[in-house]
Amino acid sequence: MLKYALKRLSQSIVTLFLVVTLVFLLMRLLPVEGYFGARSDKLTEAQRVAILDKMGLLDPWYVQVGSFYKNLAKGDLGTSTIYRMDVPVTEVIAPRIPYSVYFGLVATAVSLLLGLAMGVHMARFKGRFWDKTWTGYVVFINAVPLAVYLLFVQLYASDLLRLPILFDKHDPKSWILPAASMSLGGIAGYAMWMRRYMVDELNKDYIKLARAKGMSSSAIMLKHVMRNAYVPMAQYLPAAILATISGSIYIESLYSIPGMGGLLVDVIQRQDNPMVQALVLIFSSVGIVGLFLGDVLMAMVDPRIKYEKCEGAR
Amino acid sequence: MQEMENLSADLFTFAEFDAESGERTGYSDYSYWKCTVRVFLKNWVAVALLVLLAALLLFTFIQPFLPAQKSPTEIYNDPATGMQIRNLAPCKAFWFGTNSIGQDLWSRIWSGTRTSLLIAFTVGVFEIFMGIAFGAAWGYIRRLDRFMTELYNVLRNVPTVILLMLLAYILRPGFKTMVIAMCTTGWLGMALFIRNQIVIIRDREYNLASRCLGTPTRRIIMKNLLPYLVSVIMLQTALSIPGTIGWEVFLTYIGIGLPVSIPSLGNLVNEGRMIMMSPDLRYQLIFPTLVLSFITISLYMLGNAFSDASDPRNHV
Amino acid sequence: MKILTASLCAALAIAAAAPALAAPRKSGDYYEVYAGELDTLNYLVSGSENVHQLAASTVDNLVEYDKYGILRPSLALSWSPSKDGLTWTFKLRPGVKWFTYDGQEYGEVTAQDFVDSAKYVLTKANASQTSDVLTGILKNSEKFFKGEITDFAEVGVKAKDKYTLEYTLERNVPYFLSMLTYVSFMPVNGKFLAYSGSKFGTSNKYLLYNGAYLMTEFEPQSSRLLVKNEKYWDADNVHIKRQVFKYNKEATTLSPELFLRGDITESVIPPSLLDSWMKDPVKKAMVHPTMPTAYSYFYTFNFQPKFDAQYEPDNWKVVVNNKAFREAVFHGFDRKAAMMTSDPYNPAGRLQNTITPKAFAAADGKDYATLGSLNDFTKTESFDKDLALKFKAQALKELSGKAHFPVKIMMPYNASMTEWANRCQVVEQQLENLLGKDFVDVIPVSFPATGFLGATRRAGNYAIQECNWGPDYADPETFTDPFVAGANYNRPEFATGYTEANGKSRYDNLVAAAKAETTDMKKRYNLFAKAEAFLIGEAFVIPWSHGMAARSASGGHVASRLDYFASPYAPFGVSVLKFKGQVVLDRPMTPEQYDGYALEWEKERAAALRKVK
Amino acid sequence: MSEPILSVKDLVVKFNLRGRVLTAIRGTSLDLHPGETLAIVGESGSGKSVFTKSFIGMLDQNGWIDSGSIHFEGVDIARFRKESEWMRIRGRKISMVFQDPMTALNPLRKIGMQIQEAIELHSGLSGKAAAKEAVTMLERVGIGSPELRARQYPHELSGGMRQRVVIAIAMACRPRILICDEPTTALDVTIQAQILKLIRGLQKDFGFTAIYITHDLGVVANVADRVAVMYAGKIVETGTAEEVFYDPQHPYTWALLSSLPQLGIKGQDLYSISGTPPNLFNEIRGDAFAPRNPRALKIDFLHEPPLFQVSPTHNASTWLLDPRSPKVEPPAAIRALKAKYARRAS
Repeated sequence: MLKYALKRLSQSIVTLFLVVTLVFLLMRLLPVEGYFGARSDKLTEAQRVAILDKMGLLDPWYVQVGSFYKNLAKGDLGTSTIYRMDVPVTEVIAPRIPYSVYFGLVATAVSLLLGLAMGVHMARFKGRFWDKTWTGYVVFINAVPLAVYLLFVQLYASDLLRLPILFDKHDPKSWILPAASMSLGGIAGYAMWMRRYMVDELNKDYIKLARAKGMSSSAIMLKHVMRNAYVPMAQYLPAAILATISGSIYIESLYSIPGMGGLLVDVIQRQDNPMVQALVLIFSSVGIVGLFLGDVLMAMVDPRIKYEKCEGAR
Repeated sequence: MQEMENLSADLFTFAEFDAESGERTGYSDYSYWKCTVRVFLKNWVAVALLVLLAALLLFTFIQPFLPAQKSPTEIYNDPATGMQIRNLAPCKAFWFGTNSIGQDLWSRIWSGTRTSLLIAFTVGVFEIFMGIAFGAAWGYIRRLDRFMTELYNVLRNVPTVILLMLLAYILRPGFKTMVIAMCTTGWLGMALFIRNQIVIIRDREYNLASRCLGTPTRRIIMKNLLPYLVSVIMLQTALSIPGTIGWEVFLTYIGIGLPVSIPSLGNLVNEGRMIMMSPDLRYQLIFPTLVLSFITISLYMLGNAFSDASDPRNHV
Repeated sequence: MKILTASLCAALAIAAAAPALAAPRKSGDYYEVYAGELDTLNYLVSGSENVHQLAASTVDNLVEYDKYGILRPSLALSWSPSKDGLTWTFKLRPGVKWFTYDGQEYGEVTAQDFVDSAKYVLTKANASQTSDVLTGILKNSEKFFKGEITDFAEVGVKAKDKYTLEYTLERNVPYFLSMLTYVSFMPVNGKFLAYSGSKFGTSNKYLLYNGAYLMTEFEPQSSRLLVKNEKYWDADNVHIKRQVFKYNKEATTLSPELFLRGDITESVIPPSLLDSWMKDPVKKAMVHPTMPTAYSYFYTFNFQPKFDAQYEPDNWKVVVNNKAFREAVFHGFDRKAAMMTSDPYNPAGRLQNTITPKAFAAADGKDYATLGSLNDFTKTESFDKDLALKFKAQALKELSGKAHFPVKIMMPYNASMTEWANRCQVVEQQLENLLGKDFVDVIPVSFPATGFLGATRRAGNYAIQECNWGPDYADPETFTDPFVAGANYNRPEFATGYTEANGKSRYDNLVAAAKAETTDMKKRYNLFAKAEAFLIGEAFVIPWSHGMAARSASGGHVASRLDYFASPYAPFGVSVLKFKGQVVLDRPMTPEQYDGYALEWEKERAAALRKVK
Repeated sequence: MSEPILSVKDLVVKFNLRGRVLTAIRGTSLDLHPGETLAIVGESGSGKSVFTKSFIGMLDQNGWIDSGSIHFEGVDIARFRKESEWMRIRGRKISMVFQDPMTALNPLRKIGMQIQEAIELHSGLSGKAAAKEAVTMLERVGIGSPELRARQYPHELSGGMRQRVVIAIAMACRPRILICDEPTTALDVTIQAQILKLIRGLQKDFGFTAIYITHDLGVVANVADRVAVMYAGKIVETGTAEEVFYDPQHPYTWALLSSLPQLGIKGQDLYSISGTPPNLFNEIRGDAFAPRNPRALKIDFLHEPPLFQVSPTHNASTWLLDPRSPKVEPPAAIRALKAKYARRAS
């Protein structure tokens, strides 16, 4: 196990290094115009040079890459250049993490709970009324653009339920709508996958044997089908949870939640290189850790999988 | 028994044996595609959606040639005042009303659907090509696996938003940029999917047998593997089209979509979003959203219905 | 279906809520939902208007504009220039204190604070985006910035004693006082600056306040709170106790609704929404236009085209040098139709016929825009169908054989600005319909918001483009900057047939002559007016419109409970962003009220101006 | 002869496949006697599995018993509609062993648990007692170190071992009838014999009645007291193993036996039945085997043959047994069999 984990870890670090370097270089391809901000029009040439120099953009690219990794080794992610000028990147990101973690966890918990229940319900009544009803919900969520239905939820739910329209950390009532909106998509997603895995399992031979030995349908669902259907879900779960934590662009911007969602888009738009690099580092690590945890979790819940077999691609 | 006694003696003579007829009574009328179509046709919801979708597609493309159609980009002025006919609710002259500068929403929606579908199809075709080429090589040629997997891991972990935005900055926003940007990122998923499918069936007995007989790799991929994959590929493509449209809406939302002067579903939905606070203007959001949702739902349902139908296990 | 039912419910809910919203939620406080976050609080470095707005509320300048746009003392009690106009001495108001964010006294505002601030701005490593305001004005400042001299004592800013500040200028700058209202001339406490180091301005705790408000809370991307500083030297004139800002990325989409619910004090009503507000009598009573600003918008002809071959730059070079062609477009451009995309209810009110806006400057009681031949343009609308067609015929005749038609006119726009994109479509259609598709072929081309100007105007990558310019100081000279040789607008120095004996273009010579006149303001202004009239008369540019009040980035209409006429008015600097004197009304201002106040204000202003004379 | 333990009368089972109705069992009768071992043979698709599944109510969701009766312990279980009714029979009175032991066990649950589950369901034991019983069961089906095995997962066991586990599960409640659906097809030849021996041993100890479903005549010869030959959803011939093997009457039985390699005559091509079984979607007229029978009579295409009794235990449904039919000689291989039997009998 340890050997396997170490091997996976070293692989992940190589991947991470390649990703961050690639993004670093890509960012250097952006037009310099983006670094001058609102007053770019009136700047003199000398000012332009001074601004680029302060951002360290005048060095050859390999020097820039080198100093980035040198600082990174010292644990220094640099300071934001545009988004929050001169503020250390970690200071910009750190206060946002709790919000994202909180909403991410709540949303994941709610969507898992309701989504799995819905998926089980659908598989149980496959082809019948409830299956069709919930399928309708899943299709609706997938078909109507996120940007549209979330706005509707925000406007009318806040009005009908007398809830605040914007998030305010001091007002517990204002936590409800964003967490609920964040779960809507997750519920549909989990329900759909759960249903599919359940149906797959239902067609397997061991279900026949379980029936032949006289188990009731509900006992079979509970003790065999559901348990087994969770296994393929387990693999994607950590990544999915981490993805939720890294935030939902739409919801956080709709409700003004100061989380991580949309931060990446913001800083790319503003061409704040150190922020972009730090976020890519974080998001990629999170993604890679998620995959890793997924594999480990899968190996833990599925006795058929030996750690040795996990290596390589999926 | 009574009856039996009355049978004519002639019946108790040998019949002519026809070896063919023995085959005929069996399952020999089975044809994969015929059966797929038959099973598919049984699903009336899917058939209805297919007909509606086909009608919509057809209509999208013939709409500009129909009589009494307005231009999607022309700004209509009131002949009396010379002012733009802005934000006019649906009426006889403008079936879906006009937008904030007096353009005809009806023709804009169809023109937008055309644009969006064109992007989605182009990207979809590209994804299939790249996905199959890379996915098949990746899955079948073991030596490539390590390299491709690492490449995949790296590319997958570069946030898609970064690639898309970067391309949008380097190139100008527009149809070409949109297609290029989505092609660069979209095929990865398809390639991985194909690769996984191929790994699953690669070592099945009939393929091992083929390999033992010395069949070239390319031929095995083309003849043994791909036909099996047709149905899953169709499903992926059907799902990739709404996916691409979804990305288009998202890109428009973060400000790097198509320019407003080119109507597209993403643009129309985004424009509509801004005014959805106003109930009397909401038609500007509802119409494009309906079209968009319909396309998504029907492709999604059709993809699933087709993959069900093409699954040999569902054939008799 | 869901959407339909939802919208029905919403309609009912809004209808039910309508009577309740007129009542103010918390009278006296100001609430805003904003989308543009502060990237820094460092007012000495940032060029962003969001930051300037904050600085205007929290840090005072030597002088400030009052609500009629008249300069009056602020941190300086009095000032006097030397005879040659090169040395200015300021006597500071004693006893003004620096405060920390939580209201603790930190120290006194002294003359040295202005020296420290200038040094900070002019230090290259700080990469100030506003250092150009000082360089070229303060003596030796440019040399110091470039590192040619290292002793800051040689730069023209000195603290004679604790309350006496002296600026020495590079050249005679008649408008120097007006420049002092800009952020680069704000003071900074040297001790605090040294203590903060690179953290200065990174949060509300790393900032000192000597202005009307203290920023007591600042949570980026979430909220900020400005509270009135009760110990402010001019506290009596500060009426709003708190400014509460909530961040929302979709602020423009949400704020009309939030305003209706009474959650915020003011909301821009974007053009796309305006119709539906105007149709509803309750809402209509809340919408009024915003105050005009001195920002100037105009369309320029590019004389050094560097665009893609597919848009035929060589052909463009030929036609743009033909005056009749330019005139055809100049008179063929329906400015009102174009303005409809921004302000459909009062498009004519937004138009201006000169580059320099009306009421920006005056010589001897005469508005600058009416001086000399500039008055001809001010009086007449440039859009004239018959003239346009006449010039078209002339251009066709003159250019036959030299250029081919239709002329491709490449017109870039910023893809993220819906109104601009719409406008390009309107302009395209209008020009092509009027002048004929056989004559012009307008091709709108979209570019992404990031690096927009770098890719288009600055690179010469356009044929005709909508451009704008905001004044840097209160003198018409500021409006010549975009057009003189070396500027990167439309480069009229490349126009053929306008070069004079000294090798310079006629316009450059006209401007140089005006700049040289620093004592007789009337003469100076007349000379600038002559240069501007030349620019317009030769149809190098098409003047179009003025901007609208700072706090409303787009469109020309707001629903608001603020009284604009109570706050400082200024064409330049940050005074206009101040909340000093501002009040929050009990009810949204009605259009009738607005018109009434506007008339009253104009009368009072005229009287005030006369009094200053 | 004793009273039958299970009696099937004119059973018709139909399926609904995507809108079309398929008749899988076309009115078949069968008596099962206590303690005997019956083998049902036939090609794949002949309906053997469906036939036996209808005894424990495990037809797929789209299938149903259209008419006919199945009497078991005095009840017509063909009338059962509710799951709870079946619960009293399934696993407890009639159990089933499946073809593929590789997939018949839940891969994610320990073996002991899977047996224990069955025990808890029917025997009233629970918890530790049931677990202990499970270990006993494992031992009983010939698995060494049963305590260790009980804690293992299916993938850790070989195919033969797994089949033993499946049998242990089926036997857990001492059923009266055990249906073995091709229990050895998926196993190695060496293991096959062990499993058959195991079932026979268990049968001796527990005294249940066994039904084997198989297309492997070798298995039949090994274990069966009685044989039923099934073709196209109908039993065409029943009899004791000896009767069916050495004196087959139905042309289909002939064909089936002729295709056994060990019966082939040296120098002759191996016999194989031409054609394919009929499509059960179509209406079948006359003898279903007629189109594939080179010596079919004209009547075979028109009328369904009745059941002719050859001996008290031997029935066959073929017109050849009608006195009016011409005398038809069975194929050479069958004649050789008969001769062998006659020699042995004398």
